[in-house]
Amino acid sequence: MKKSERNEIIEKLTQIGKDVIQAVERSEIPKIEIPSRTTSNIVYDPEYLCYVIGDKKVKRSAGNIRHIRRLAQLLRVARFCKEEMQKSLRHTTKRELYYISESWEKGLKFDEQVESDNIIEDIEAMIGRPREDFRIIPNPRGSIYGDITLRYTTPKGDVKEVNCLDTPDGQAIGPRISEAEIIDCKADKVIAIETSGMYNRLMEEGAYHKFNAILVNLEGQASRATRRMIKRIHELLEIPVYIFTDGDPWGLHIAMVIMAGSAKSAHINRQLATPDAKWIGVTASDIKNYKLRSDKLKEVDYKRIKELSKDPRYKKDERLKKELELWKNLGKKAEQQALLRYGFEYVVEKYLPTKFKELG
Amino acid sequence: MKKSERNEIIEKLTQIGKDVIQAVERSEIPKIEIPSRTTSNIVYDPEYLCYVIGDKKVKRSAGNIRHIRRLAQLLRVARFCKEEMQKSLRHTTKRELYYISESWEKGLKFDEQVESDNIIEDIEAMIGRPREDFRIIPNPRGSIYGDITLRYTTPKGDVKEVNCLDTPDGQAIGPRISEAEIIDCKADKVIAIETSGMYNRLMEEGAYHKFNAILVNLEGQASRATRRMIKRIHELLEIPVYIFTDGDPWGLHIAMVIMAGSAKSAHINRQLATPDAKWIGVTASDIKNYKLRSDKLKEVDYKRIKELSKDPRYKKDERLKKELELWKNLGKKAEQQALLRYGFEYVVEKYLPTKFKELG
Amino acid sequence: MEKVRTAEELAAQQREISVAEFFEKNRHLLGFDNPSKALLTVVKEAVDNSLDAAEEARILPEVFVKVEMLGEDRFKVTVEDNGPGIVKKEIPNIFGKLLYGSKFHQLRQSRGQQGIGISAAVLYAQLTTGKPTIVESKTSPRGTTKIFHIKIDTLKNEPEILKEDEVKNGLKHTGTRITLEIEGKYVQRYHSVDEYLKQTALANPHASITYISPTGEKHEYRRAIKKLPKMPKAIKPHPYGVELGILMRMLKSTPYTKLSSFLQNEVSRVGSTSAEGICVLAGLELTRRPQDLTHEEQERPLKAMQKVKLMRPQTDWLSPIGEKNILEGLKNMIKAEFYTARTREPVVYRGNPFQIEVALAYGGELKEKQDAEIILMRLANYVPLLYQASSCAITKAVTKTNWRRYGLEQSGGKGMPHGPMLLLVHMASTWVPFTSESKEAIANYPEIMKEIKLAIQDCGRDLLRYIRKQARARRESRRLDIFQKYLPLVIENAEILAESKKKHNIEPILEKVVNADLIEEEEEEEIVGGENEEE
Amino acid sequence: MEKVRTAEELAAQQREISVAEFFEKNRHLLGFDNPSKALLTVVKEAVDNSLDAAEEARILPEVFVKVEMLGEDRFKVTVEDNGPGIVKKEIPNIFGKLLYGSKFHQLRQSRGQQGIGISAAVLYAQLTTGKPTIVESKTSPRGTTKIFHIKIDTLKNEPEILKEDEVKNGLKHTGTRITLEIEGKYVQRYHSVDEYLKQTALANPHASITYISPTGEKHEYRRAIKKLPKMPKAIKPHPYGVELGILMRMLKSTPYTKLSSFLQNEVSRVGSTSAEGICVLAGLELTRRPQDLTHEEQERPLKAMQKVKLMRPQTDWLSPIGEKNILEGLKNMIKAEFYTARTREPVVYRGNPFQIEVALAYGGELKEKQDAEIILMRLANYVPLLYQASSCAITKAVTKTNWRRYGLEQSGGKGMPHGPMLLLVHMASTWVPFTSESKEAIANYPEIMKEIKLAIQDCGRDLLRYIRKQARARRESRRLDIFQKYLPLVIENAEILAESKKKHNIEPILEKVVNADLIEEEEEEEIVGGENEEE
Repeated sequence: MKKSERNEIIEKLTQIGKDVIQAVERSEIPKIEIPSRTTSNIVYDPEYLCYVIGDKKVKRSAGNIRHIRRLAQLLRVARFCKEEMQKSLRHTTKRELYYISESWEKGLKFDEQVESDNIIEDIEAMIGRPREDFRIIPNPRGSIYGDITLRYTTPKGDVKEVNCLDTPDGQAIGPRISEAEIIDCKADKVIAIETSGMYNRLMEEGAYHKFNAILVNLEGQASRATRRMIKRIHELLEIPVYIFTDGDPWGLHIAMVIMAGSAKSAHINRQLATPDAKWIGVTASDIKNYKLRSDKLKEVDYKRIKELSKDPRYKKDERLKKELELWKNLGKKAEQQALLRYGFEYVVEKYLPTKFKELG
Repeated sequence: MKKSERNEIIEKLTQIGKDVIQAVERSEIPKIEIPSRTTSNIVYDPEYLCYVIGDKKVKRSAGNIRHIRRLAQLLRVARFCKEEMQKSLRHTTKRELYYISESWEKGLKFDEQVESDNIIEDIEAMIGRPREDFRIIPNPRGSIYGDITLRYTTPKGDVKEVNCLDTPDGQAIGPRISEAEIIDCKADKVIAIETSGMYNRLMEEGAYHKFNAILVNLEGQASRATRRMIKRIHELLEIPVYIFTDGDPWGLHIAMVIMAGSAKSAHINRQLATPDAKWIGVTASDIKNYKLRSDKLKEVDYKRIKELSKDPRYKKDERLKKELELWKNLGKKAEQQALLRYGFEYVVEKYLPTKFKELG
Repeated sequence: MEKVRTAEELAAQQREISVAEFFEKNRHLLGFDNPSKALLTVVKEAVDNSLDAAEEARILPEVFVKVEMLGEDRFKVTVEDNGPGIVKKEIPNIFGKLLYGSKFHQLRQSRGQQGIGISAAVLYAQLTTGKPTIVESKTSPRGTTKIFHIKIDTLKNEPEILKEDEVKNGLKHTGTRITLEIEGKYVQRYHSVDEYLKQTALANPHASITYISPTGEKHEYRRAIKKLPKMPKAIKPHPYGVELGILMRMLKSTPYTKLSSFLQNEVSRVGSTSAEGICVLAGLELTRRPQDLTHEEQERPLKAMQKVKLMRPQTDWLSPIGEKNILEGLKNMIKAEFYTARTREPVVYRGNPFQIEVALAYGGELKEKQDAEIILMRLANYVPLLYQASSCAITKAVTKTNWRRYGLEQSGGKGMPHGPMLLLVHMASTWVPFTSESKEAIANYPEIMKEIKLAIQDCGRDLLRYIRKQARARRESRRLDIFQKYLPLVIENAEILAESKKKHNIEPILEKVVNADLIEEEEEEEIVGGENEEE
Repeated sequence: MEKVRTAEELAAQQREISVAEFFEKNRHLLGFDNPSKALLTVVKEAVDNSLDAAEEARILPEVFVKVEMLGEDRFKVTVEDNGPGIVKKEIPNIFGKLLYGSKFHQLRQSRGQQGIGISAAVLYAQLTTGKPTIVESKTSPRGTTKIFHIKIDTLKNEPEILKEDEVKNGLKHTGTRITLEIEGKYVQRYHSVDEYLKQTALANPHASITYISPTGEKHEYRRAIKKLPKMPKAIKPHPYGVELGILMRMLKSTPYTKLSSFLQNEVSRVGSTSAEGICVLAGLELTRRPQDLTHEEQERPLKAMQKVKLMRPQTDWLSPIGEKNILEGLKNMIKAEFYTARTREPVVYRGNPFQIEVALAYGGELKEKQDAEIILMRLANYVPLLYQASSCAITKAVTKTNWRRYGLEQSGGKGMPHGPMLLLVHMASTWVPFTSESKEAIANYPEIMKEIKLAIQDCGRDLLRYIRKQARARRESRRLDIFQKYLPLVIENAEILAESKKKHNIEPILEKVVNADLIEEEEEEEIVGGENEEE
C-alpha cells in the first residue's frame, strides 16, 4: 500500500472523532451517521453490475441508551486502528480485536465477537474502504501460482520480491501478499479455481504453462483478499479472468460473488468486484454433454437456484439464465473432478480449450 | 523422494499381484491378507509411545461373495498407483481416484468414496507406507515459515530450491513441499501453532527471529503431510518441537496426534509421530493463572477429557494428567488469542519465554 | 349340527340388573381405578358432602378429616362436619343406595351432583375390606346421636343395616361423622389427599378444615373470610340448551294445561311475549294442551325457541367464589408479590349456565421455582381436580394461551408456561360436564374454552402491567448509570481520535442526554442473509 | 345472617334417581359423546345383539344393516337378523329398560355384557329425535310378527309402549328387526360404520353381513366358514380373582350349608381336596355353615384360597375364533403373500379367564402401502374396537414389541412398525376389562399385556422365517452372477500388476469358488472412531 493511500485512510478515521468533538463544542448531543446495511438499503447498480449500498443512514447517538455504548466502542476501535497504522506494520484479525478489547477502558470490552464484527463493518461503511485497508484481516484463504512478480514488506520491514512460480505449492494469499505491489507479469489470463484438488491438477498438468495463465486457488467461496487480488491483476494488467467451479448452483454463486460481490459486502463491493470475469463452468450443460457422475440437487440447491434466478445480474445474461433453467430441470450437480472420468489430461487438453474458444 | 525409495514402493505394489497369480497357478482360490485396522487390533507401543497396529489380519478372498469385488478393486487401485509412479510426476487426491475409477473396467467403479478410501488404507497397511508415498495425496492444509531451505521438483520436472523465509505469508505444505528434501536449516526449534491467527501474530511479532524458530501453521488438526514434515525436521536436524494450541481438550488432542499419531492411522503411525514433541499450552493452569476470557466446556469436551484420561500415553506424564484433572474441575476453555488481553507483544515477550524455560 | 335354541329358552335367562351390581363391576367409572386414587376419592366424596351439608344449612363449615394407616394397604378414613346432621330415616338411603340424592333432579350448582359419590365409597369399602361404613349424625344441639353400620345389598341396590343405635353422649354438636375402612395407598405430592385438602381450603375460604395425615401431621386451614357464599338457586332449563327428548317428557308431564303457561313456567327466561313469539313461530295455538301435541308438533316449539332472542341466565343462579374471596384465600395460602383475580359474567353452554373464575399469584415465595412450570389449580364447583389434567378443558385453555404476551416464558408460545406463578381456574355451573363420572377433567366445550381464555387474558393483562411496571423502574435507574459511564468514554476517545488538545466538559452534555426523551429510535440492524464469507 | 336450614328441611328433597335418568345426563359414558361416534355405537350395539342372538340359538348368523340419511344430521338405522326372535313379553324390557339382560349375572364370554347397550341406543334415539324405536320379531317360522314402538320412561327406567301390533306378513323368517331414528354424522375411513362392519365380518367368518351404506352402496360379506364357533359356557368365579366383598355376598346367599360344599360348588376349580386344604389353612371346620361366619372369619377363606395351588380355567369356558377360522377370514378379505395366526392357551387375570389370538397378513396387495404404518385391528369378544387406540393394551403391546427382529421397519425399535402388513389381535374373555363403558380400549393389565406380546412374538417369528426364506432365494441367484463377473477382473488385474506374461485360465478357479461353502467369513471392518483427519 502506498503511503499516500495510508494517510488518506488515517485521515478518514480521524474525521470520525472530529465530528463528535464538533458536536460537543456546539453543546449538541454527539451522534454519528452510518450508511445502513439492511436489505432495504441495498440496491443494484446496473452500471457497475453489482449490488451497492444506497443513501439511507442509521444514527448512533450518545443520547440513546441503546446506542451510547456502541458509539463509544466504535470510537475506540477507530482509535485502535489509527494507532496501529501509525506505529506498526501489524495486522489484526477480527477475533484478535475481540480479545484486545479486554485491555481497554472498563465497559468497552466486547461481550460477543458479533459486536466487534458489526463495528468493523460500520467503519468500513463510514469510510468506504474494506477493513483490510485499516489492517483488520481475515484468516488467509486462497493461493496463487504463475508467472507474476510481487513486491512486499516483511514483518521486519524489509522490502522483498517474489515470483509466484518460485513457490512449490502456490503462494498463500495472506496479509502481505494481499498488500503487495504487482511488479511484473508474463501471463495473459487468470484462471480462478474453486477446489484445491483441481488447482493441483491444473498445476500438475501444466495449465499455467500451456495457457500462459495465473492459477488462483479459491478454496471454496473466495475470500475478500483473493477477490481483491483478482480485481487488481485484472485492472492493472487488463487480462481476462475465468472462473472454474464445481457444477452446482453454489459454484455459480461463487463465480457471481467474484463478478459482482455479495450482498453482505454491498458497502464495499466497488472495491472487490470484477464484473468482467467469466464463468467457465462446470455448467449444467456440461453435466449433460459430458455425462458427468452427479448427485441429486438438494433442497438448499433449489433454493439457491430460485434466489439466483431473481437476481438482476442474471436478467441480461442469456447463457446464465439458460443454465439455471437447465439445472432446475436436470436436478443434478457434479464436481469439477468428475471430468477425470476421461483421464487426467482431459481437462487441460480438451475441456478448457473448448471453453476458452466459447467464451472468447 | 529418492529413486531407490520409489522403486521399493513399486516393488511392494507388484508383489500384491504376484501373490494372487501364484495362488492361481497352484489352482487355489486367490486371497490376500491385510493387517486389521479394527479397534481390537490397535495396540499401544510403549517403546515408541504411540498406538500401532497388531498382528491380526483380515482376508479378502475371491471365494467370498462379499469380498471378491473389493479384491478386484484393490488390485486395480494398486495397478493404478504403480502405473502413475512409473510414468508421471502426478499426485492424485482421494476424491480424484474415486472419479478416475469411472474409466476402469465395468464393475470396478466405486459407488461411494468411502469404498476407495478404505482400499487406499488397505494398501497403506499392506505395504506399511502412508498413501502420500504412492502419490495419493490429501488437500493441502498447513504452512511453514522460517529459515529452512528445501529442494523440490516442479510439476514440469525442474529441480529448484526455496527458503521458507522468502515467502511473504508462509509456504503452503502441498504435495511438492511434502516430498521436498531438506537442504539447510538455521533454526534451532519448531513451534507448531493451531490457529492461523496466532501463526500470523507470531510472524508479525518476529517470533521466528527472536526464538530462531521455524513456525508451522497447523490450521486445526494437523494434516498428515504436516505431521510428516514436523517429524522429518525433528529427526534430521535433531531440534525440539513445541506445540501451541487453544486451551481446550481438543487442542491437547491436536498436540497428542502430532506426538503419537491417531488411532485411525495406527497402521502408519511410526512414519508420522514425533513422540518427543512438547505441548506448550494453552493449559488449564494458564486459563486460571492468566485469567483468560473463557467459555464453558461442552458435553463433547468432557467426553474428550474422559477419553484422553484413559489413554496410556498420559499414564506416565504427570503434567498432562494434572492438566486434564484441572480442566475437569475448572470447566472452562480458552482460545490462544485470549492472551491478547495483555497486548500484542505479550505472547512473544512473556508467555512463550516462560514456557520454553518451564519445558526445557 | 347342534340343536337350535328357541326364543323361549333364551327368554328364561333375562333378568334385571341392579345399578349397584353394575358399578361394583365398573368401579373405575367412579374414580376407584387404583388404590391411591381410591383413597383420594373416598376422602373427596366425604368432604364434598360435608361442605355441601353445612352450606345448605347456612352454617360456616368446619370439617375434620383423619386418615389412619391400619396396614400396608388398609386405611381408616374419618370425616366429620358441623352441618345440620341427617334425619334418621334418610341415613340408610343416602349412604346405602346408589343414585339417591337431593341434587340430581335440580338444576343447581353444587359439589355433588348425581347422588352416587358417597354411596360408591361405601360400596368400595365393603368390596375391599368387607367392613360396613359407620355413620353418626346429630340433628339438634341437645338431641341424641344416631349411629348406623351400613352396607349396600348390591343385588337390590338397597341399604343393609348391620347395627343401629342412638346414644346421648355422641357428637358434640350437630353434624355428621362418617368412618370408612378401605384398601388404599397413600401417596404424597401431586395426587395426594394433602394436596386435595390444601386446594379445597383455598377454594373455600369460608371453610375451616383440620386434617390429620397418615403420618400423624396435623394441618389446620383456618377460614380466611367469615361470610358464606350466597346460596345458589335451583333453575329451570334454559331454552337454548334443552334437548328434544327432555322437552317431550316435560310436555307430557307438566301440570299446566296451556302451551303458553307451560313455556312461561317450565323453562327459564320465557315471559308472555317470548311465549307468544315461540307459539307463533311454531305454528301452534297459545292455548293448546301441551299433553296433546302430536310427535311432529312436539318438535316445533324446540326449533322456535332457538330462533327467539332470550335473556341469558340470571347471575344469582350461580355462586362463584368471588374475586375478593379468592384473593383472600390466595393471600392466606401463599406469600407472593402480586395477586389478581377475575370472575366472569355467567354464560350458557347447552342450556347450562356456568361462570369462570381465574386468579393468579406471582413472585415472592414462588420465586423458589422460577424456571419450573407454573402451578395450575383446577376447580369445579369449589372442588379441586387432581387427575387427568391433560384432558381437561382448563389445561387446554391454559396451554393454548400465548403467555409470552403476559411476560412469562413459554417455549414456542404454547404449552405450559414457566415462571414463579400459581394459576387457579374455577368453573361454577349447575352442571359441570366432566369427561367421566369420576369427575376429574372438564369436557372440552367451545363455550367453556372461550370463557376460560377470556378470564385468563384479563388476569394476564394485569400480570403484564405489573411485570412491566417493575421492569420500567429497574430500567430508569439503569439509564442514568449507563449515561454516566459511557458519555465520558465517548468524548475521551473522540478527543484522542481527533487529536484534540482540549479536554471538554462533560456535564452540559450529560444533562442534555439524561433529560432527552425516552423515545428510542428504532435501530434497523437486520443484516442481510448470506453465509459468513470468512473467519 | 341467613336462616339456618334444618336436617328435616333438607331431607324433604332426597329422592331416588333412575338409572335411565343418570345415563341420559351422562351419555358420553356409553359411547354417545358426539354425532359420528353415536351413529357407530348404535349400529354396533344392534349388530352385536343380532350376532349374539343367532349364535346362542346355534344358527349361522345372517345380518342385514342399512343406514339411511334422512337429513344433514339425521339417520335411520335398520338392523335385521335371522336369530330365534324374542318372545313377546321380553321385548319391552330388553329394549326399553337399562340394565336388563341375560348376560350380566353370568361369567361367560359374550359380546354384550351389561344389558345396557341396546337400550342406551333406544334412549339416545328418543333423546335426539324424540322418535320411538321400532322392534319387529318373529319366533317361529310360521308364526306372526310382533311389532312394538318403544320408548323409555326415564323417570322410572321402565319401557313405554307407544304401539303394539301383530301381523301375519311381517318378517320372512324368525329373527328380529330393529329400526332407530337418531341424530348422527356419517364419516368414512378409520372410525366409520363401514370399517366396523368390515372388521366384524373378518372376526366372525361364520357370519354373513349385508350392509347398505348412506351413499347407497351395497357391501356383501359372505361367510368364509360354515361352522358356528363353539358355545362358551358360563363359569363360576375363579378363586384367584374373587374379591372379598363378592365372596362375602356369596357366603351369605349360598344354598349350601357346609363350607366345603360351598367351595366345591360356588367357585371353580376347587375339588374336595382343595376345599379341605382351604378350610384347614383358614382354620375353619369343613362343616361350618357359610351363612354363620363372622365378619373376621369371612376374610380367612379368601386368603387361604390364594395359597392353595389350583388348576387354571378349562379351555371350553372360552370360545376363541380359532387359528384356522381367522386365516380363512383373512384370506377371504385380503390377497396377501403370507398369513399366520396363533391362538394362545387361556389364562387368568383377576380371576377372569381370557385368551389371546393374533394373526397377520403380509405382502401382496398390502404392498401398495409399503412404507406406511401397518394396519392394526383390535377385537374383543369378536367385536372390533375403533376408538381410543392409543390407550388400549393391544396397541401398547404392539408398539412395545421390537418388530425389527421380525423383519419390519420400526424407528428406534418401538412405536408402530411400518410395512405391508395387517395385524389382528383378539381378546376373548368372560369379562373384558374396558377402560370405559363405551368399550373402546382394553385396560392395561400386566397378564394381558404379556399374553398379547407372546402371541405377537410367535407370529413375528413365523413372519421372520418367511421374509428370510424369500431373501435367501434372491441371494443365491445373485451369487453366481457376481463370481462370473469379478473373478476375471481379479485375475486380469493381478496379471498386469505382477507383469505376468502368461494369461491364466479362469475356469478351474471359478468352479472352486462357486462350489465353496456358503459360509461367509465375518469381516471385521469396524473402523475405529475419531474425526476424519483430512479431506
